[in-house]
Amino acid sequence: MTHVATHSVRSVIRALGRLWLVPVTLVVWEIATRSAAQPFFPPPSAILARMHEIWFSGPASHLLLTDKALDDFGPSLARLFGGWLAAAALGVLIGTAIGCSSRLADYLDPLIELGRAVPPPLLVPFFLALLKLGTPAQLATIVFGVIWPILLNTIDGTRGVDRQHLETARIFGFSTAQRLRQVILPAAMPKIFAGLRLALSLALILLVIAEIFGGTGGIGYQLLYAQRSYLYPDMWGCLVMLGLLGYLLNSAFLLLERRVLAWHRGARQTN
Amino acid sequence: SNSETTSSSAGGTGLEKTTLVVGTIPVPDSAPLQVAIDRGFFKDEGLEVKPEVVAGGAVGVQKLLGGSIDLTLGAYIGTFLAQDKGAGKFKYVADSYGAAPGAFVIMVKKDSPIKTVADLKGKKIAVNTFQSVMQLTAEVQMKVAGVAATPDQFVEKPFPDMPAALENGQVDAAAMVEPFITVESKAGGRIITDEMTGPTEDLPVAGWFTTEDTANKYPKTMAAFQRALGKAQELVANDRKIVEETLPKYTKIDAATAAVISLGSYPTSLSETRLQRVIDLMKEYGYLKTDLDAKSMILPPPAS
Amino acid sequence: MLEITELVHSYGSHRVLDGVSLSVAEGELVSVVGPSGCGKSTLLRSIAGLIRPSGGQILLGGRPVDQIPDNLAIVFQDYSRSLFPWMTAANNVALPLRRRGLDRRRRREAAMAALDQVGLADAGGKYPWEMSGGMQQRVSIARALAYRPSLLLMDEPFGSVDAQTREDLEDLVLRVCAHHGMTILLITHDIDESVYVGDRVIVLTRSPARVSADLKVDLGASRDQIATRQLDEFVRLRAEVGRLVRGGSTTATTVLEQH
Amino acid sequence: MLEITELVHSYGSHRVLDGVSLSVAEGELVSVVGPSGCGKSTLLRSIAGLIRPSGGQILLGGRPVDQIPDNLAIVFQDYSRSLFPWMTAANNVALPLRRRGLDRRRRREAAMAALDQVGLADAGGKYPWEMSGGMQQRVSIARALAYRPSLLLMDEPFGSVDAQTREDLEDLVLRVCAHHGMTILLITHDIDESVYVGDRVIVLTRSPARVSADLKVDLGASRDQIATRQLDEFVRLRAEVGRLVRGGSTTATTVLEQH
Amino acid sequence: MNHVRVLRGVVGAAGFAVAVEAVGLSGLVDERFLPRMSTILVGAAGLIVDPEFLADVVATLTAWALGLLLTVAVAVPAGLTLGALPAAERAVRPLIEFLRPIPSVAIIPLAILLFSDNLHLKLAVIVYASSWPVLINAIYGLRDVDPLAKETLRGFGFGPMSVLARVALPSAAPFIATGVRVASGIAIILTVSAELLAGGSEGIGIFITEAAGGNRIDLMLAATLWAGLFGVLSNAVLVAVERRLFRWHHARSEAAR
Ligand SMILES: Nc1ncnc2c1ncn2[C@@H]1O[C@H](COP(=O)(O)OP(=O)(O)OP(=O)(O)O)[C@@H](O)[C@H]1O
Ligand SMILES: Nc1ncnc2c1ncn2[C@@H]1O[C@H](COP(=O)(O)OP(=O)(O)OP(=O)(O)O)[C@@H](O)[C@H]1O
Ligand SMILES: [Mg+2]
Ligand SMILES: [Mg+2]
Repeated sequence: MTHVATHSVRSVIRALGRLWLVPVTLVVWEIATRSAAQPFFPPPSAILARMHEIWFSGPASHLLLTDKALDDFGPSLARLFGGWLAAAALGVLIGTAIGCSSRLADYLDPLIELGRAVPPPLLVPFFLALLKLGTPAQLATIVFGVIWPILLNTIDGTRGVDRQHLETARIFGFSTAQRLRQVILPAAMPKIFAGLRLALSLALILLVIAEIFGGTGGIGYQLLYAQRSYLYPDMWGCLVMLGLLGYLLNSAFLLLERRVLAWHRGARQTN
Repeated sequence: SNSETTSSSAGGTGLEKTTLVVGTIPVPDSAPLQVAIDRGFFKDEGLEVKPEVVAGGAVGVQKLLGGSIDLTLGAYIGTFLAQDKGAGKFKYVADSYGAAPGAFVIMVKKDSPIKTVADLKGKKIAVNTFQSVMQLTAEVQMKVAGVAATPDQFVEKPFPDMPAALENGQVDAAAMVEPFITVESKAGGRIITDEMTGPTEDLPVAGWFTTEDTANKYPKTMAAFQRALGKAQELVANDRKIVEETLPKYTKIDAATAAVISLGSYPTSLSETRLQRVIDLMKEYGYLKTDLDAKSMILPPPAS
Repeated sequence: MLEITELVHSYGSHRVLDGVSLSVAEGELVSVVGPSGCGKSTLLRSIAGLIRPSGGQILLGGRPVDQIPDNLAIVFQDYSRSLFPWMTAANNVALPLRRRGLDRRRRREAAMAALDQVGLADAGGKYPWEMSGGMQQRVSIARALAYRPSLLLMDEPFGSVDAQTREDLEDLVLRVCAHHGMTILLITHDIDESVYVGDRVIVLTRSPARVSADLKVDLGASRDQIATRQLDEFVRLRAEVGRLVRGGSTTATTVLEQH
Repeated sequence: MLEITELVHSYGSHRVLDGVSLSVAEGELVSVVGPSGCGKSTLLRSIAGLIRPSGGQILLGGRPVDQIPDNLAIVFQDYSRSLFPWMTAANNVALPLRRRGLDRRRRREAAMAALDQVGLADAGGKYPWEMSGGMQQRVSIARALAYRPSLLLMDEPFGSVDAQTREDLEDLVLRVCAHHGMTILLITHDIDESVYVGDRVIVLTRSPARVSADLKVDLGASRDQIATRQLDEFVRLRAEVGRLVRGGSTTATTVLEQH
Repeated sequence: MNHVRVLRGVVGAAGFAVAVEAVGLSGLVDERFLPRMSTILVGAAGLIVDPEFLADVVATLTAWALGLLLTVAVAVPAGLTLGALPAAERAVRPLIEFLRPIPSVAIIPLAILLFSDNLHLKLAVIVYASSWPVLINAIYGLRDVDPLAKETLRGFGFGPMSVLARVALPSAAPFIATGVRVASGIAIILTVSAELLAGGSEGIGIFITEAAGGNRIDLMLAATLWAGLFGVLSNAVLVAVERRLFRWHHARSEAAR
């Protein structure tokens, strides 16, 4: 028991050691904003106080979250994950297909390049026009916005599979499914993960855009409302909240990555 | 500021600054500016005016504060809000656009069950910007009809998206301006009410403003701007044809549409009492916390 | 079983195979020797259908090879790049067995048995990058053997193991070949080995490669590391192959023995 | 020059080197043989400072190895991965010469000369992936030789080349070693080779590795592929090393010769 | 070979256009909200001869190109540093992960306050948003470098900087280049977004704002289509550069297909 305790104490200390830059940044930020004394750049203490008021002054039974927090984050996060997962599935699927068939790549390349140069906010109205309801249109916006890094990295990853691995698979007569599942995807996985990680925080951004342009709730809506009302601490509160969410999502993602890519870390380590 | 500041040498007019970057919005509100440019009114005053599109009043405020523009078109409500929240101190230099019948309306789609303003209770209403003149006047009309508006029944939507939002049921009603009123009417949309009737009749909507600092620093330049724009405002106020001709030059509204749309009014002077009406309404509806003084936010026109 | 006629291959303008003809009968083990860079691996890749030769014909079981033949296994020269680093050794060996319709448990058993045969009974749970070069090479041999192909192509399969293990592996291959009736083409640089394991030894010339000799090895079916290597015939053949590899001309006997 | 005492290394809980002690004098060429997977490459990496051993001491020129020593070159066992695919063979060889302060032209000349020595005079413009296994291996040998290190570590450097080339390379290494006074540690699986090139042969035991024998090779300084291999001493040593690698005990003579 | 690829690309794009046109003809979507493909194409063709639009295009492309250059200049060294020093990467990771999800709609208003020059503003938001893919791909690319290749050079006594420059960078370069291509798409989006959200005097985004004010959805889409076409073109250029620079990379993996 004590052993476990010391162990966890040690890991907490190690985690804190990794976060040293956070307090430093906060202090610098506080000093800078206080000395600038601009209403647009409130000091972090004011922002945090405002965030506490809006989201974190709820009952302990709700983990201190206020009803507003539950309203703001619940549906937003659901949309975020929905969009991200759909983009991941589509991006990996299409990316693998394109990576494996240069002919398909030739046909689709211009469309992909065209698509990813189109600002998603411009497309929101058309998704709305096409998909009517709010949520599917928001999902479509997120998927459309975040799929590109996944797609391009998947294409790159599947194209870069060591030729001898593919030859080995062909020699032993792997079926297409096996080849994909056992060879191409694992080999491309490190690159796909880079894409997924990029897409995750991009999904937060797109969520905000989708909420701003299409919906009536969530953090994006809060952000816009605060902007329109010149409520700068509120607006910054939304930004900080987005940053925190991004950090948490990314940390969770890295845990997943550590598991899935354990072999890769082993194979690529140097002493 | 990125506009060049020249000393009194320029043209011998004694202006502190001969180039002004002015934020505009490609809507009928800013027609007088374009007219003044086209007819050389600014040039006559020794001024060069460079119009720059801003995406909305809030952006105008930020660009003023950031120093990338010298003046901007902006709705009174937004500016008052910004000053109230301490974003900065602003001064209106000239009036531009005011309410007129048929120019600001609430619409529903063809087969909507909503018939009267009272039916809007609890319904989703699209406004182009939160806390804007469109929202305030909608709230006023609802109150007149005896129903209370709640903040969360308003949805922010750019005007061009409103017809689609009405069509596919994202919103039940939309507070619209031209040319979208015409577009929606053609598709069978119905006008529930004019937003600018009763307490809001003839309400000032938008004007040209700058920061207090700029106004104090370049008094002669501002006066020159006021004189030039005043001439254009005078022309436009009396002849709708001029607006119809000008619109296609700086917006993508074509001549045919320009000929049929309902325009607001182009007031020829900044009136303290008129602006005070806006402030009072905003206070009544909880938009403002502090007492704003209309007088202090007006740069008096030059003694001619 | 395998019939190659006038095979020609060029990489760009660089001709590598210059009319190679040879044939391998069912169940035969044929060693191929030749100078470094002469085109042995290229020949093997052509047989496996991994590259499309520029000219000539390869018939396998009477049918031209235009795609990857069924029931084929290869031990690549560059073994370290042919193992999947995301799988343990056991899984690397077990994976191809899916095609044999074995269930999970049987695949695992077969993989462990094959690893045991190459002396890696304990290393089944290791990842390739946790193994020494020789161990990786043996995993890839185990993978090929466990698969029980009808045609086995091996490209310098024993280059990275010690002398003792090498002999054990040679005998293992001979046993498996005999027992399961596999046909084997084995590329090697070890002249003794080419004679010891081969039913025939094919010698390729310096690049661009042609067949310079095709020697029958008359050492009987069962071989023994000590006894066989002491036979006069073995010594004679070894010397003969050695001379041929060094670019000498064939003697009268070997010319007679060529088909 | 190189003094290793009681070197111990474990990967995780898996002990690989179990107290290896050996010393190499300046200008000496020491062959290391041992079963596959016993820890030879691990030993070599420790000497090169690429891994930090778990215990024991390595002194190089009297100083402990705690980082990568100067004036060192390595020929890795996995040569194909140690060549840079974005460079031609010539550039691969020339790259380390930057450390020698040579200008571009001189680097290129030295690289071409080294490639010529390993029989790749024509292949300087080829990329590694355009070369056969044996050619890649020779490029990495050329790279190490061109660098003229004072300590050269070679991990099975001749495993992928044909018999003739192998002999040529052995003689090349002997020549270069003698001419430039390099100290060389050469890991090999070829017992004949270990005796032929070595001033001493060190035999390691099965994993975890210890030194089971340290044999002095008394064949004189100049060796000849045909004459030397026919010497009685050569034949005796070869048999001795062979027996040791196969796990036999040392004979009285070798025990005497151990320090 | 090359014109086969172009031909196929044209076929793919044409197929898409035909499909969208068919959807438009079927009456599935209201033409008021999503104009027919043919209308958009005609509009797009008309824009080529519109000198005002051409000036907008020049402004947008200038900002985009400068922004992408700056992004590469900033993010590649940063990515290499973080990739090479895992401890540094761990330390700044909270900051990076905190900053990455901040959307452009929030950044742009702040940038307006900080930059009085429109071009500087655009460059700032472009660099902010497009650096991430380059940075992340650089970090992941460096992790994927074969340790034996690094050890080879270390063995010859090269220091960490040399190993980084001569081994890690070249072998991660193709993946970093993919990051640059992702970034180039994001940069176009951000240029247009900055113009949409912050305004200005010239730019495709300004054109779109104006078209929106006049309810010219067809022109909005036509301009958007042009933005997309520039995306296609810039990508083609980048791919051509990659093919030249990373021939070794493609030759090694492509032969098997
Ligand atoms: N992908 C390629 N592109 C261009 N040339 C190649 C390619 N692969 C091999 N070559 C050339 O073809 C020739 C034969 O190569 P191959 O690998 O078949 O030789 P090998 O007989 O297997 O040699 P080794 O015994 O050294 O492995 C070599 O000269 C090599 O340079
Ligand atoms: N990175 C690693 N992680 C874990 N174990 C390893 C690692 N590298 C090597 N080993 C283990 O260490 C032992 C010795 O490996 P090493 O590569 O030193 O052997 P070797 O003598 O060079 O063998 P070979 O002759 O086959 O190349 C092996 O059992 C191997 O499984
Ligand atoms: Mg070969
Ligand atoms: Mg080894």
